[in-house]
Amino acid sequence: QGTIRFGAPLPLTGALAPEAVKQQQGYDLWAETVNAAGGIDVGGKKMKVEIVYTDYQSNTPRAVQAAEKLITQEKVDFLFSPFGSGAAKAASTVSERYGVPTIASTASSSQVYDQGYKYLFGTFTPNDTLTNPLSDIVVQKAPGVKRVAILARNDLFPLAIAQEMEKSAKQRGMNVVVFEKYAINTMDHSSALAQIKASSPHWIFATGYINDLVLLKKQMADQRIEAPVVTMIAGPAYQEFIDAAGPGAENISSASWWHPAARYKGSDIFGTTENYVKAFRARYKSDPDYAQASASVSGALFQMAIEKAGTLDKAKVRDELAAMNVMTFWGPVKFGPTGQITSLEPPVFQIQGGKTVVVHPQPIKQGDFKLGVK
Amino acid sequence: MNRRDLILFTAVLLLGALPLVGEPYTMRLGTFACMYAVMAVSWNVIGGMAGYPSFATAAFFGLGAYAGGVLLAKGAALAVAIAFAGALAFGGAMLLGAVLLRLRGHYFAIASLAVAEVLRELTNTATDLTGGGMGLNIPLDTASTVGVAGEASFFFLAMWGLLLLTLVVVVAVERSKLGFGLTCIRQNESAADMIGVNATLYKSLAFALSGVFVAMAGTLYAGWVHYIEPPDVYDILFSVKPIVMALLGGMGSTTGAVLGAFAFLGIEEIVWRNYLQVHTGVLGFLVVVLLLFLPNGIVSIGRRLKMLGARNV
Amino acid sequence: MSELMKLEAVSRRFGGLQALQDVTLSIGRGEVLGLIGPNGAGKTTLVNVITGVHRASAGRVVFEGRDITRYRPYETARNGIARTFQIVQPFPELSVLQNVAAAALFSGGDGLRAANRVAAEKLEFVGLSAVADKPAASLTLAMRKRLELAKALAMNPKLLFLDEVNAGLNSAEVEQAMGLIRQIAGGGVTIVLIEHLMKVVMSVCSRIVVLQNGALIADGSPSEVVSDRRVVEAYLGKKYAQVASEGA
Amino acid sequence: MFTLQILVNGVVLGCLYACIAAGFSLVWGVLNVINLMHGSFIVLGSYLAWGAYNSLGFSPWVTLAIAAPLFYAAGYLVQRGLLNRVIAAPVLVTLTLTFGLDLILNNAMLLGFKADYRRLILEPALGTIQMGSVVVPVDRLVAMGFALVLTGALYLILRKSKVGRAIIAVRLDRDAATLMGVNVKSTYAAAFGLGAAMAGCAGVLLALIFPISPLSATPYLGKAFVVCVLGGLGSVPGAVVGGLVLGLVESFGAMAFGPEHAVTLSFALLILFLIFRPQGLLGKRGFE
Amino acid sequence: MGVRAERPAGRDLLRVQGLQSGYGEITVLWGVDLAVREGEITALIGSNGAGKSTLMRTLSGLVPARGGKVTWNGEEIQGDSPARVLDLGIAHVPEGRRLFSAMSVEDNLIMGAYLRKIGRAEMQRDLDRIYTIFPKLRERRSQAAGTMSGGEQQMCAIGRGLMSAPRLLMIDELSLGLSPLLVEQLIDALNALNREGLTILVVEQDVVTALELSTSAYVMDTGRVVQHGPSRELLRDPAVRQAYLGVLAG
Ligand SMILES: Nc1ncnc2c1ncn2[C@@H]1O[C@H](COP(=O)(O)OP(=O)(O)OP(=O)(O)O)[C@@H](O)[C@H]1O
Ligand SMILES: Nc1ncnc2c1ncn2[C@@H]1O[C@H](COP(=O)(O)OP(=O)(O)OP(=O)(O)O)[C@@H](O)[C@H]1O
Ligand SMILES: [Mg+2]
Ligand SMILES: [Mg+2]
Repeated sequence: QGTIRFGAPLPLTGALAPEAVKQQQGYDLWAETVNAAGGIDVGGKKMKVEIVYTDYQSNTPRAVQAAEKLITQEKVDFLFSPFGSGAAKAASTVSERYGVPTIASTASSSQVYDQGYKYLFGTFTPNDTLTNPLSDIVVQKAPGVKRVAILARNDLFPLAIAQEMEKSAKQRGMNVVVFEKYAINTMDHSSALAQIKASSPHWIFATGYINDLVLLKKQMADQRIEAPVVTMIAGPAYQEFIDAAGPGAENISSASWWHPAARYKGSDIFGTTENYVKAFRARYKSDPDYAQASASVSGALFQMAIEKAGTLDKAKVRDELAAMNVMTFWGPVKFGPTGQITSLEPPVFQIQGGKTVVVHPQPIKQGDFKLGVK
Repeated sequence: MNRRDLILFTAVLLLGALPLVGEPYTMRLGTFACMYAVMAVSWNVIGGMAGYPSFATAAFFGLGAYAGGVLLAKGAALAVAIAFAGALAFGGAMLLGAVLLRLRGHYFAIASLAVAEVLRELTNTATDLTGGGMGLNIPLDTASTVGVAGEASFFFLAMWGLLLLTLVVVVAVERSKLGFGLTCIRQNESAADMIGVNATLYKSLAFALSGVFVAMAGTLYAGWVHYIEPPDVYDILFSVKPIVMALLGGMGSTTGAVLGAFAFLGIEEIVWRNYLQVHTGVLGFLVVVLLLFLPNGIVSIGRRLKMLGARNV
Repeated sequence: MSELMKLEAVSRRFGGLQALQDVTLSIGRGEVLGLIGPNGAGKTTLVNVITGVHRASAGRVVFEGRDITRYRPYETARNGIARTFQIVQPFPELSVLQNVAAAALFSGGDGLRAANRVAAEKLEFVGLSAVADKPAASLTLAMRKRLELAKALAMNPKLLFLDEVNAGLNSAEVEQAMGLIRQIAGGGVTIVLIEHLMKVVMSVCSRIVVLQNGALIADGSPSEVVSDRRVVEAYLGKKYAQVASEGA
Repeated sequence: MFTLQILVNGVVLGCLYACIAAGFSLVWGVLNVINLMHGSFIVLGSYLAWGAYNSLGFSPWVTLAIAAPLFYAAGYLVQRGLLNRVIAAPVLVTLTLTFGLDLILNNAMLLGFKADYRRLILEPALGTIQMGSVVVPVDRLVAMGFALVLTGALYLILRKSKVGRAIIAVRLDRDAATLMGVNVKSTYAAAFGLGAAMAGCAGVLLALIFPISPLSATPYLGKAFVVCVLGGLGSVPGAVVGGLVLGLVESFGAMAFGPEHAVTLSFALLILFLIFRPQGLLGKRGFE
Repeated sequence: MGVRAERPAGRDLLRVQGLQSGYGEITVLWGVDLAVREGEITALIGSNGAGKSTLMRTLSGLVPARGGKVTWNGEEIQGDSPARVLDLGIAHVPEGRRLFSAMSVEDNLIMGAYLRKIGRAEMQRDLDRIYTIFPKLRERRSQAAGTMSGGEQQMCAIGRGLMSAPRLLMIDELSLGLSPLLVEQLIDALNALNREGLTILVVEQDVVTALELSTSAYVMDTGRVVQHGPSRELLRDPAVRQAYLGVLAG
């Protein structure tokens, strides 16, 4: 009785290494759970799952090479995209060429999907679905907030989301008083912050990866920069951020595509969100964040599609994915015509008392949005 | 044309038959091999012949990738883009060389390194032209015209052709007055000055030659992967690897550079396949071992054996 | 005797140090000029300024009526000015022949084949043919000095600066070297000879100039110069003065 | 007021840069070896501080005293065991060797510490002090102080001590130094050890300020490069001056042209310096 | 003529027996025998490539001996490290000066005293002693040694050798590139030092100078000592005159 091979190119070394760790945790948890349950039911035949990893060294061309290696050399049946929109997009040309169904678990920008590819699917909604609800809450809770300062890492995702934020803010009649980019590997933000401080903003919106945001938060404290609203993406979604930023993180808001506080009753192998979180805790002694969950759900989605198709035939599985309309621990999953998920409503949350508290949407809300960040 | 060059050329020529046998992935490896060979051979002109430790390879590559890439994105023909990138790199290098090459040793090394950094940041911030941090899409649609496997072999053959071109030119330079002059400069620049070598001009030429083909490779590469972003094409490793390859093959020898490139990539691929967690470490280990026990590179193996033989006689 | 080179008030500073001070000098075609002076007087610096290694801080250098003050070394070389280095400067890894061939080629020779022919000649002339194929690094000092000479000659110069070519040679070897110098001069090459071995200077030079602290302090026939009091005090020393007077 | 704040930020940052670069500059200028492991050494120092604080409760100031001899020994051994075999070889060989070694070291750190970011959070936090309208974080001030003391010590060692003079002599002419009775091998090793010790201590200090991760090695290395070219190779005071210049340029540059240009600016500056003043601000000629 | 104090010949300070040495493939010294008597100036002459420098470098431990014996007042020292040899009191002023080019003149001199454990005061005294022998060095004490003229460098090199307070000073190519006046001063200086008890072994190309300076001399050729004896006699020896003086000396 054979196994089903899934290929997963990861940035295990290089700049994105921290992300690779999360992805791998997510995929492994899914694979272990499936195999513990006997495997995937393919037309009545239980087949075990095997995930083949390669390291693409945080380097996009290597990611493409890795994808092709997995498909042609390792003969994987299905593929998980490499991390982020850029690499996912580059690699999608390969999987499309070989007709291998591919799920991107961390690609949000719509340019990835509007290439007219048939075999690419993604679990992240477009970036504006994060910034719009945020803006709505702020407008509603603090009508006085007018001056927005944006500081973005000059890098694909962080920059894209910052630009969305600019749009959302303007649409709601706020004016963006500062919009600065900082270079990758910036080791000091004091000047940018001094400028922001001088513009006395009501809302400070900063994007980047954990290390950037941890450093930023620290230097904000160093310069005693305070504001009614401080939002950071994607740091606060990660437990490391909360640990690293310490008490200074209080009331920092953020948004992401998923949150452990969510309460969905899924028909996937993990079932409810609680179950997933429990399983994750049991395995890794920490709370899952959206990156890990997305990796897990990507596997779960493949599983559902395969079981529905009852075969490993790539085209058939692809059609099942395209037609899919299910509930999962990740939330409702339905892919739009481009392959990007359309059904998801990303939660907005805030760090209160050293914990993340969901403040939106209603069904999974845990507390109210608080103002004032020191 | 000595025996070594003959062997080199026949070997490289034979490589051209790869599309007949290889499937797409082998082709991809082949393309990378040719690309790095171009880089190593080019570097050898400034680094090996003239003795100036240049770290500008990444700068040339990135420049080529973006200069050509932007043109391609705007719909220019591949050939045009490549020619443009080459010309740009050559001109830039001539100008830059005139100033930078007044520096020696480490100072030059760092200056050339900084060039790549500056270019990267400039590319990063020239958002409307290059897409900046968002990367640049190059919808060069060869796949539809020549088909899936066709695309792979197309770019392989293109890169292979570029390697041949590079080799022909570089070997010609080696034999020429220019090559002789560079050797003199490497061994004693002030003495070279004194016998009438126009050091500044010669060095600039060497620098430009070390850039032009790399830039062309950059454009080809951009067209090949359809999507480039600054951190990828200005990657410092593009500067370091060719040097390691040249050292591996044997400093100052064109044959060595090619051998080094192929050997290095072979090792890297094997290590990369077999060690998920520790492949960079293993690679580092191999580099260290090779340097300590084969300091004069692969081409020196033959010589060593000869010497041993001589002793035994 | 027509004038080949003219120095007009040439000066050169190194930071606080005035290495050359208003050196005005005329070098006639075909003469063998001796340039002597205490250590650190500025002899080598003068050569460096003329050949463009250092820029003159002030003054002009005129060669065959052309102002070459701003010429770079390779330009002076191609215009027929050759020099040997006080601290010999071979291309260590190149063979002795290649060393000389390079000189012939880049100083304006036509083609590698021709250059090699010239090189072979010159090696024959300085008597290094035997080691033509050895790497320059393996030569002894005396041989390296002769290699310097061969290189300079291969550029078929009009004006040749010899910076202490005899230093480090024993008397017998100096003998041979002097023979060579005379032959070169005989061939119509103008020579400026920088030397501390007075016996050499006295016997080959038609005229001697003396440099001290960067300034010219004497200029004349050998006999005049060696009997000049200042020269004796600054350079030759009493002992030599005795010997000279005994000799006279 | 605004400019004053920027000025202060720049100066403080500059001292940290100086502390990053001092050891690197020493090894480069003196051994003529570009030690690409320098960045990783610094990161290791940070991990040492992190571990010592969280598991043993040592404050970073105590850890400094441990780090210095520890890293000195490590550097000494690396040099004696590996680099010494190729120290006479061309620049590029030694460079590539350290490149290979760094690959190993960094991979080892990835396995040992995982890639995720850690922070050393002192309890109680050191906080900040307000001077008029200018705010300065205390931890940076302290780090700055230590940085100056460390580089000062290094300077004295090189200038005044026998070892220091021997180190320079060896770098200039090994045979001649041997004739003076200098033991070349151990001198090289000592110099490399000093460099490593500086890196380790820098790491300990920076642990207070920057997130800790194997990935930080590269940016640290980059700064070291720039600083020691600006300041001048092998010149320790040069490292301080270079650091200050870089710190100020980055701070004011970020203000004038926007943060994303700060890096570009510093590298452009580096090229200009190389061309017009290759010996750096305080560098000695002859180190080219 | 040579201004030299006539003193009873001392015992052998350094004795070399059948010394062999070379570089890599090539053998340069094929068994050299010579002795340096305490308190004397001994000269070593011979054509280029004879092996004079190699001999000195072998004695000072820079080049490993491949055979033979070197005894320093009774003790065997072949194969000792340069540091040890220097510590025993043998200083070597190498061919081509080999100064620390980027260091100041004074730092060069101080390096000369590297192995000696002495305080500031004593160091200063020794420096002053050198400066009185070579006043030019005092002027240039802070100039980078590499930028000095050939002659200035030679003075600095000798000064550096003296700074180790040696019992035996070995100088390679004593007068190389020095003006006659300076050579004269240098010779006086060496004689003075010699009167103070310093033993000197000198390689000198100008045979007349060499033989006038020294008490006894050795003639080397292709790695062997071909002749030796009191300098006076060698100076008169027709063979030597023929080989190394040429007609000029006549
Ligand atoms: N690059 C330099 N920087 C500083 N000073 C220099 C430089 N080059 C030469 N000098 C100084 O200029 C003076 C003249 O030096 P130069 O080499 O011309 O003397 P010289 O006449 O050739 O002496 P010698 O006969 O010993 O070779 C010396 O005092 C030397 O120290
Ligand atoms: N480093 C070296 N490597 C190889 N051969 C060498 C080396 N140094 C010297 N030789 C050779 O050894 C022989 C003796 O050289 P050495 O310098 O001892 O002679 P010398 O008597 O000092 O001559 P000179 O009067 O030119 O100084 C020469 O043939 C020389 O080519
Ligand atoms: Mg001179
Ligand atoms: Mg000698």
